Amino acid sequence: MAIFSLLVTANPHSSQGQFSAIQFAKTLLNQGHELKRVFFYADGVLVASRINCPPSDEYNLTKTWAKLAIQHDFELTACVTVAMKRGITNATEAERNALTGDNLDPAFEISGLGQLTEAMLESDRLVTFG
Amino acid sequence: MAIFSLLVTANPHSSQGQFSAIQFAKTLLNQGHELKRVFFYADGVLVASRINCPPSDEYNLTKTWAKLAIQHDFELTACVTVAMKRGITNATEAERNALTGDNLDPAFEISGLGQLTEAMLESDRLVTFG
Amino acid sequence: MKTLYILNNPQHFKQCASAMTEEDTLLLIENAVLLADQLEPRSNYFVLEEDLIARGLSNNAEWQTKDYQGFVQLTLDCDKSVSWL
Amino acid sequence: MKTLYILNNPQHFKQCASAMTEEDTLLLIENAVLLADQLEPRSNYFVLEEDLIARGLSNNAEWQTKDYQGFVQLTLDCDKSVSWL
Amino acid sequence: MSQSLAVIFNKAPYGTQSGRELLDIALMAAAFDMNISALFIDDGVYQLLENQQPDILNMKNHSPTFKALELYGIETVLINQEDLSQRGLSADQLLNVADISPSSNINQIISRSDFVFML
Amino acid sequence: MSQSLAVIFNKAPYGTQSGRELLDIALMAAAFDMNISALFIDDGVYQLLENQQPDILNMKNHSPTFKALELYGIETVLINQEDLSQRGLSADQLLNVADISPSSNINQIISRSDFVFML
Repeated sequence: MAIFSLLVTANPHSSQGQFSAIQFAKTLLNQGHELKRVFFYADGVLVASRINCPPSDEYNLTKTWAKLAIQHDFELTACVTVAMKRGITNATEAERNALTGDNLDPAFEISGLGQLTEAMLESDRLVTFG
Repeated sequence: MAIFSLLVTANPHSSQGQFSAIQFAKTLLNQGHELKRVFFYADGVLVASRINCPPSDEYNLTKTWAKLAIQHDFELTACVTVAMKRGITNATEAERNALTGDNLDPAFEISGLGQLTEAMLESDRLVTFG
Repeated sequence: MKTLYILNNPQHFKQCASAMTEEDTLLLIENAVLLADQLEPRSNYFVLEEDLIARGLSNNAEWQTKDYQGFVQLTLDCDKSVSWL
Repeated sequence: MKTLYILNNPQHFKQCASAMTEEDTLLLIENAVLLADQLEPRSNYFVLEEDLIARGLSNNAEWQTKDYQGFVQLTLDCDKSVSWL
Repeated sequence: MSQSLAVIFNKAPYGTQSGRELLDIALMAAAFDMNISALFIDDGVYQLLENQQPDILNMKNHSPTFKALELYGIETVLINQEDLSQRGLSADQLLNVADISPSSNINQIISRSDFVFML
Repeated sequence: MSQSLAVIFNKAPYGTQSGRELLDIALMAAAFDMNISALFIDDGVYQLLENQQPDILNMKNHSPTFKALELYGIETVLINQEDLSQRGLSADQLLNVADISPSSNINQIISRSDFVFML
């Protein structure tokens, strides 16, 4: 059994990459492999907002990642620099930057790019979805 | 002198279209033309978040649109359906959808696609930036 | 109807050009300005000067240029504009 | 190093293919599965079945298919994967 | 005379999700009594394939909504003949909502419309 | 032996803003003592043009940051020869940070690296 990490850079709202990444994650977990971390970068971080509100008959990517991560105990990490730029922030960062509000889903965390490098070095396979 | 409206669908974080649209808006206003409305659609609505926080040495597109609109009295309208899907919401819509937070910049408003059609019919020129 | 075609994606040039008639005008903006080094100039083809300068390409193009003032004027000189995405 | 190339954008096929060696594998996913109707199949080329089905193209391809289970296995059979964006 | 709008679908579905959002513009404009044409060119011809099943990847299938075009009074729905045959597709693989038309005809509609949108 | 990473710049600057974010990955990985190669191919060769002035459109000029590559110990910085000449560009128009290299060499580095990123 292998340890995977994923790098997800796909825009959740206008491309397919996040759907593909979720399908890939579910499949590898079903096969008994381990998922260490999903690192969100570039427009991929947009999925980490808890106030994303798709029409009720459409899939909620944010909630799906959250549920899957809790169920299988892996990390959902959004890169802080690109997240802040894109209006994705937690309460701590919001306060530090004097922003009036925050929107990070509690299943996600914001951290530095070092978490991507660590995932690369500590996983058997890293697969990118862009 | 002519009346313009703009349709802006470009992702503010990963493409150039919003920069182009602002430059176009500034130029037409300098020439004495009128700007009626900028309608944001698709990933274009992402610019309407007041908690977008680019690095301090980078241009803040949200604040630039806001300042320009107040100075020249034109409307910044984000399409409600595509905005909600992308996690852009005001207090009213947040409450209606039981969301824990809102992020719409006060210079922007959320409204229906009818505002685009109205802009088309009531302007001399409509120019799209995608 | 005299149409201004605004192209920002170099990969869509062929699509866009094939929809144009002879009375139409083409303006290359954003990354599509890169095409000005690779394609033959034409009398109804223009390239946006600020986007050339932004990319360090200001001296290369043999194409006719328009600045943003000219861009606004083109949208008025034509009956409508089509942003080819 | 035996590499799995994962291609999701049909417009980048040529770029991607020219970086590949003979021991490498190509998997078409997302909109790149459209290429399976237009290009010759090869022994080291695969197309993702779920993406064909999603688009109503399941009966067309002469290419070898992989489902998601096969996709995960390919990433393990190769030494690394490159998502060509 | 009412204003006319052409919406041009030129991208395949699902890889980019612009199809659905472009369709919504057409339906809204139709409600304003604009004269609408829906044009399918290049990889946009894949939007009209029958038997799409994106639900197996948890994506919403928006192709049935193309059947609503007629309901909304949108009668000009054209698919580019050359682009179809270049992709090895034939009429019987398509939803029965569009007429097959040569480029020249489609280009004329683009030229004559007051507004033209792509996404 | 330390792990190796190749980052491939294949898009022109500003139209898409991926260049800067890809560069940040390379600089971070260098800080982790990974063995980095920065490769410029296709329209990515425009990333290295001198005299970029995106500030006239209020965009940040990230091209000076490419000069930081050496500072971070990234010594393998290659630009594709064929892609340069196909675009009518010559070495004296470029920032002095990259070596001009044939495709075969660049492909070998992609093949040998433990990780390869594009954006």
